[in-house]
Amino acid sequence: MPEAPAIDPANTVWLLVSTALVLLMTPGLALFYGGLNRSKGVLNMMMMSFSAIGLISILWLFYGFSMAFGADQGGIVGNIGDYLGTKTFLAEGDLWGATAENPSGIGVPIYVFMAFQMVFAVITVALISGAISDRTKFAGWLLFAGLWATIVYFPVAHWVWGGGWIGAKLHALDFAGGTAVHINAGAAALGLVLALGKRVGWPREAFKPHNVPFVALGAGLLWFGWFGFNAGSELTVDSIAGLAFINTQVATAAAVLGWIVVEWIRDGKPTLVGASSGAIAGLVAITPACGFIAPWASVLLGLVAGAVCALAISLKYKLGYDDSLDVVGVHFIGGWIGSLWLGFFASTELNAAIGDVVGASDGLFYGGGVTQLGRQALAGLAVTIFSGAVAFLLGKAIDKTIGFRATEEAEIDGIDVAEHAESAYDYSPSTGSSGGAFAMAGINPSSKSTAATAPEASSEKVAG
Amino acid sequence: MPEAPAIDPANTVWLLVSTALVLLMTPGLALFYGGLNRSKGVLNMMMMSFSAIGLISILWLFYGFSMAFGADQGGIVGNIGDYLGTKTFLAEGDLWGATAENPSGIGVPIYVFMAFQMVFAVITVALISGAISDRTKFAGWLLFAGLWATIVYFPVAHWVWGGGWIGAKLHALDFAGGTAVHINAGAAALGLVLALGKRVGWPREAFKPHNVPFVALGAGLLWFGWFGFNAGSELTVDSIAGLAFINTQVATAAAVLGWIVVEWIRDGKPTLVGASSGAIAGLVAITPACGFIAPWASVLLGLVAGAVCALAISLKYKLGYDDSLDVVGVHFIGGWIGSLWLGFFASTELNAAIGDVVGASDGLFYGGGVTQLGRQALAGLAVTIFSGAVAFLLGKAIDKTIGFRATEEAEIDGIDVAEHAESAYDYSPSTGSSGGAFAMAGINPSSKSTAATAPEASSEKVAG
Amino acid sequence: MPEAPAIDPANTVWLLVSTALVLLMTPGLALFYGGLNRSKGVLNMMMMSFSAIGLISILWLFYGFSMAFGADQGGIVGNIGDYLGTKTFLAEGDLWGATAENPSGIGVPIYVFMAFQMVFAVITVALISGAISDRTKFAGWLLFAGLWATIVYFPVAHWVWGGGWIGAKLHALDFAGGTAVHINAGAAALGLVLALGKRVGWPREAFKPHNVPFVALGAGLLWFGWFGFNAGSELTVDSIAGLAFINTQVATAAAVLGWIVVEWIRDGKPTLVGASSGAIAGLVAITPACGFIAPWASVLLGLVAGAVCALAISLKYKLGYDDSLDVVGVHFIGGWIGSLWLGFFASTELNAAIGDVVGASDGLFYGGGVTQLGRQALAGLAVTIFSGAVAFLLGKAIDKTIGFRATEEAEIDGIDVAEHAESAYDYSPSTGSSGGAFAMAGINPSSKSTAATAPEASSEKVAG
Amino acid sequence: MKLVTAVIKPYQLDAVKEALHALGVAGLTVSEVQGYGRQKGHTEVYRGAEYTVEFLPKIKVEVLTDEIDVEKVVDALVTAARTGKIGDGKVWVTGVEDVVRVRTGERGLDAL
Amino acid sequence: MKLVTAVIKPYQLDAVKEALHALGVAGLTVSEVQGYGRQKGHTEVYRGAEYTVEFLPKIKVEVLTDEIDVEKVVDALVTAARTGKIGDGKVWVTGVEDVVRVRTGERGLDAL
Amino acid sequence: MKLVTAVIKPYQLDAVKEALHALGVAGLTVSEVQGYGRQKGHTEVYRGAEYTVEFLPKIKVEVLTDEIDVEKVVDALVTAARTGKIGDGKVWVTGVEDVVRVRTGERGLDAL
Ligand SMILES: Nc1ncnc2c1ncn2[C@@H]1O[C@H](COP(=O)(O)OP(=O)(O)O)[C@@H](O)[C@H]1O
Ligand SMILES: Nc1ncnc2c1ncn2[C@@H]1O[C@H](COP(=O)(O)OP(=O)(O)O)[C@@H](O)[C@H]1O
Ligand SMILES: Nc1ncnc2c1ncn2[C@@H]1O[C@H](COP(=O)(O)OP(=O)(O)O)[C@@H](O)[C@H]1O
Repeated sequence: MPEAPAIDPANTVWLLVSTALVLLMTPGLALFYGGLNRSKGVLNMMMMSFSAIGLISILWLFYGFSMAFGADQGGIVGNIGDYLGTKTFLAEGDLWGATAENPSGIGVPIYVFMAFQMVFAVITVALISGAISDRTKFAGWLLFAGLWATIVYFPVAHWVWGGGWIGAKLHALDFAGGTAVHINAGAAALGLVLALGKRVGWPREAFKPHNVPFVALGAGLLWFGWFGFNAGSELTVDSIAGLAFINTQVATAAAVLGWIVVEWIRDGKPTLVGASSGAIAGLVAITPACGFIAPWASVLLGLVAGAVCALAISLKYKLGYDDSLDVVGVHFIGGWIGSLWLGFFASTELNAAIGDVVGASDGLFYGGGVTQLGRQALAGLAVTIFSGAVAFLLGKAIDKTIGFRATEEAEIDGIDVAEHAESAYDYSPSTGSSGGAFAMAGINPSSKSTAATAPEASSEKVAG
Repeated sequence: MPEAPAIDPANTVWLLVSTALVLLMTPGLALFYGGLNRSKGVLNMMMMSFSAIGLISILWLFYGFSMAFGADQGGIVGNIGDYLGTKTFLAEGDLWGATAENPSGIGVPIYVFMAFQMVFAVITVALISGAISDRTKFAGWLLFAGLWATIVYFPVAHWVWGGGWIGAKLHALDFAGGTAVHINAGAAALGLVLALGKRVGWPREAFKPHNVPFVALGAGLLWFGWFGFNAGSELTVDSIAGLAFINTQVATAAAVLGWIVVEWIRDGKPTLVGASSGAIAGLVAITPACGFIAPWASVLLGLVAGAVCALAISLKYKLGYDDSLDVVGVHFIGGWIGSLWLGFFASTELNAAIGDVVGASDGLFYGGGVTQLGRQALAGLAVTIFSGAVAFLLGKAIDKTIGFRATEEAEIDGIDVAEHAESAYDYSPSTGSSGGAFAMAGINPSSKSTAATAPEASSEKVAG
Repeated sequence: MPEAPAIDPANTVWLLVSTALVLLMTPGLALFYGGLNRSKGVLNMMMMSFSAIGLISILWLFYGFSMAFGADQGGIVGNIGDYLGTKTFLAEGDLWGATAENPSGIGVPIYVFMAFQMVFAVITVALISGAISDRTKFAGWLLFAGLWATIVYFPVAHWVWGGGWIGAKLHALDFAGGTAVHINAGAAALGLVLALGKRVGWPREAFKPHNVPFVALGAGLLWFGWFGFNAGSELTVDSIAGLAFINTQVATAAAVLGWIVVEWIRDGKPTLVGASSGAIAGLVAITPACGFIAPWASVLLGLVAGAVCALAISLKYKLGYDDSLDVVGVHFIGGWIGSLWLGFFASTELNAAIGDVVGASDGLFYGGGVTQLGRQALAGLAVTIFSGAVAFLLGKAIDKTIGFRATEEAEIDGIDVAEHAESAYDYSPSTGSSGGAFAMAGINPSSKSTAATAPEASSEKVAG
Repeated sequence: MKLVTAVIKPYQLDAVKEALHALGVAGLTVSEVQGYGRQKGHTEVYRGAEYTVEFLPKIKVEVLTDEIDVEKVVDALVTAARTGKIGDGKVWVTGVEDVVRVRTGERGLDAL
Repeated sequence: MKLVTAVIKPYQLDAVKEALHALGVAGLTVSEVQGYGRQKGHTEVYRGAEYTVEFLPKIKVEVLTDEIDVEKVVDALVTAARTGKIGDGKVWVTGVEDVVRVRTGERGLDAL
Repeated sequence: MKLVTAVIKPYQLDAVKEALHALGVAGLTVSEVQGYGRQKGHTEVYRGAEYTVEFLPKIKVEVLTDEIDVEKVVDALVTAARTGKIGDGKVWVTGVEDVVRVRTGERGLDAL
């Protein structure tokens, strides 16, 4: 162990790359969600993701990281003064995990670790948006995103990874975010949907994907980025990072098969939406488990998660909540499956950190009894209730105040035009040569902007 | 050399990243192929790639890796018991290439190397699918994929890289997969097309790309991922990895130019499909050669590969095989060009491993005579015949048993609906607000799924 | 310091990855620009980017790198003989920055550094193309691209980073390309637009994006790749790379917010095109500054850049130049903002290299007075004038000789068909089954290619 | 025989189809059109420039029908398509001289 | 003059165009429509929920023609569009009072 | 009442709409069609194979109008749509027996 603090270049490179990979997941998610949505709401869908990147990154820098990873305050939250965004951390010893005995920590600059965790916060918030497509005001979403991140995500990240009660006292396992990210976002999605209600026409009408290749490409980008999410969460370059990586791959592959097999049996045909959804279900389920179980157990987990989530997405029709793009069916259920899986298949033989670092036990099938299973369930339950309840209350409160639910008219005409004055596509051959926006001849366009001569249509001349 | 086995963190990071990059290539390929296809078969096209990721990853984990990289059995195949998927490899010494004298091998955990090679197997299988678009049953494809991988790819990977006869005895060179991947997949594509026959209407009708931006984006993602494929294949971080990287870039750039120049001269106009196809041709051709030749020779190779492949895709009209998306014209021909190029331009001065590790000779232009050219040709020929023949026989056998070729009706109506009960796009403004699926008012949708209240259209009420 | 030259594996991995990331930016840009364009010119738009990858990579290998990074010739250009593309650099000591005292330099093979800088040259050229969409002949673009790169980019890169007058004598700061890339490309865009003139119908008609999800996805890919661009520009794995990384993230996030807030206030609605454009504006502005300022100052910079660029894009209507996709409003203005920002917020406390390596001063707010501000302005001005003037002259000269501007007819019918004989989309259900290209029955297709039996439509039979 | 053509709001297609089906109308043909009329279009913003999109998406429904049923068809169409808000569209009737069923060659009423 | 309108299966457009061309018909206008009739639609599945897509893609062909040629045009259309399977579509004829060629202002038969 | 149908070049739609508006025409319906006629299509290349795309994008404009105004409408349309180059399109007039405004149920001229 070095006396002077020293950067570990390989760990640092790995985290830099992983951070970039996780950042890419949110545009990937935007595409996945956008493609699943109707064409008249695709932009609003994507905008919820893009705005989450914008807003949550800033909150994280200024106080979120402190709340999650500052010195523990009674197991509940980190000390908000520790890493305030107004400070800078560029001294030689500003390495993550540095202590007196281990002045280099994991050898990664604080800013790199902060950026890595930042993109986790971003995508967790973005995940929620898939449940409420086609029916919300954008201002309401922004407010919700900021508040939910502050009240729920930042503390929960502390509970699970920052020295809070779930990790440090309950000793529940969560390698890369089954509880902190997927159960958390899934429960929030459910709470928010219950607060905001169904879309006009649901479930009578068909709300089918408008662009399935986007769905598949989005799933592909998510898969790619998820390697950073999962294998990056080991934070160091070692054999467990390799284990997390290969487990992510094989569980996801198995979940693709699990989902399409269910479709084949139930519906007679396997679909590409199913294969893509299966991939996400597998990625979700392996997330908490990827560094703690064996590859063969990951394959099994993937098969189960793919198959169960393929069935779970029908729950909404039974129970009557309009979770548009199945955030509950995939992330909530998938997160639970992966988290409980650890109660059966986690093994200190595979990863000594299970016992040494987290203080957790072997799973049931490795002779650890049901202890760990109980811990996993308790952790999941606590986050489910807390996140779901806060999301529900925030949803109601925002709707009562600044307004959250869009009008029925906006839903019918399309939320993109209503909230963003944009439409996604224009394939018309006449566009820009007279048609499309059908701006009138002879009139110099101008906008309401300060630039007095920008385009403006001559609505008053012709629409009368 | 360290006494105790130790991970090399930089090599490990590089292989982790490279693996993620290569994984991304398959969704990239799905997009490339999907965009080139007609709109009514794009989902089936992409589904063949996505299912390959699902299926082949699992087979690779359980026995494929052993067949390719287990201890050599007579030059033909690896010992299947060596790395069975039920085992775990997390001991300190479980590093790839570890031997008694060199207990660290290349310093990369076995799981990382296994994952890297896994994504090679995946994409090789996926490549084949481009040849048979719009005409196959999905079940037939899945069976073909699993069998061809097992009978052909796993052994051929062993022949070339796993200690088998092509690498170890014939001393043929293949840096990243000219013979093992591209000639192999291209020959299989040809065999399979001959077994399954032409599409209805081919070549009388136009089968043009339905979404050229997808083609270009797919090519972009492939190019990006290919750096992992090629420079990652060096397996260690050294100057040869850098050479492989820059060669990949400049050969591909040159091939873009080579292809569009041919188009310009022949057709009067250069196209974006041409530029994208040229990029793939260049990437294919440089694959076997990237670590063995000089950058200027790579530029030349790219120009030649781009130009020749641009001409070679017309072969199918002359010879009458309906290779839908030109897998033969690009991968087979491009792979051959790159592989033979080594017989001219490989040089032990550039990369000592040519002689030291593979036991190969300098190319003709570096004073090595025609020896190496002969070896390259022999290796390519063996793989061409083996892979092509097996693919043909599998194609015929599957068609005779569970059925492989779709009905003419399915082809005309579109293979997406016929095989996957999905259609790719719905840009209708009325979707989900009454039109689109035109579900009838007043009826609670329900599915055949166990969830009794999921959507269902009221076909019996209105279709009568 | 090692006596023998030795590769630094972590630095090398980081630069390899960064190079791949930056390469991906150009296809990402193609998508971003392509989506913003009308559908009848999307392919031409993307083709300008793809051809830039092809052409500039080759020029860079053969002489561009030498011109930029060869031994300084009077502050103006590098010695062209130093790294000619016909040489090879694979000796042990062929590491970038190697000197007698420091035989390892930064520990990165020359080819890796050369490839990293290659993709910078590529994207700088590609950036320009967004200004002249829908109106140029492809041959004219190719010629312009090659000449502008040779006359402007290669020398300017030398001025800024290669030991030339801007970096070494003026001591102006540019971490990753504010002056060298964005001001440079933006000024060229302006010059070229002035040379080529407006599109038919501009500004009377609406030229709106044809595919906004492409715009957002393109922005997402650019964001992802930009981490390589910015954090990779540190060239070594250290805490400044981490600083550059997190600054890139938070400035971009803030710029998303800045841009949409302006839209919200001015137009009443925030848009996804705005969020995407804001991201690009933030990425541009933080580029020169990312390794030199504190994260909180980056947030501020992002807000300002997002807001100002959102306003600046209306300039073209006031001043009457048809910069189609706002290269000037975003890259030129954004580059200037970021570059001047250094005059206020750069601090040697944060990054000692500011003083030690570049010889620059602290910014105004860090007690350095206005010295650095003046240097930044001078550097920007010089590049603006040089690049703008050369671009204008090249535009005029090419138009006069081989022709650069397309005919009005080509503009109205669509530049894709006119210049590339391609159209981007075919969603027709009848495609390939009779409709689409409506090839006639009973006729064997054939092309003008040497392959006598390739497809050809029976135009003479039916069009008479 | 008559051809009844209706230009309606997309959201009403469902109700229209059901109403026609209830009448026993065996077939119809629909297409996507853009309408311009009293109903105002919406405003779109692109990079600070505002554009009024004056054409609104509409659905055109065409029904070939028996002379005797025309009134019933028109009434059913109008009732089902009505929301009472501006932009509900038009229905018009034109005369048809002959109809042929392609499959069988049947003509006139038998072809419907 | 007459307007002959045909709603046919997309795959038959080729044959139809050729048949009309053989007749000497100088021009035609086609568009994409969706048809509903005796022919059943297909079923699509989205995440476990089944939807019947009842509207089928069809092509509408419109040909302006001389009164004298109407029968020939209709016959050619019907023959070329026929597959004999349900859903082959309809052809109908309506009267046209005047036709103008935009380019020249020619009217009536000269405008065709 | 009459229905005036025009098939025109996409680029001319603007001028046509303005001309009709100037005449006081209150509404119209447009759709995208593909035309085949004297005007040559263009050639596309896909991987070395050349295809003639014979159908050209056109815009179809439909205007319901008063009998009395027909000539004015036709003339305005023809003049505004004319570029003088081949492919400018056709305008034709058909009789309409009845028109209904869906919103109000008004019939005939009041429905326009
Ligand atoms: N004279 C006309 N000719 C053809 N179509 C018309 C005409 N007037 C209106 N339409 C169509 O009817 C639609 C509705 O007309 P509009 O004037 O907006 O409302 P309303 O029918 O309720 O008065 C328009 O969008 C257009 O498609
Ligand atoms: N009454 C009708 N009015 C308008 N179009 C019709 C009518 N009936 C059928 N069609 C059109 O004709 C197509 C074929 O009709 P269908 O009943 O399916 O088969 P067939 O014509 O062989 O009896 C339909 O898809 C629809 O587009
Ligand atoms: N007989 C016809 N029936 C229906 N549409 C026609 C007919 N002839 C031409 N058209 C339409 O008019 C358009 C222009 O016709 P074309 O012959 O190319 O030029 P022009 O009208 O200038 O002589 C065609 O693209 C087609 O849409």
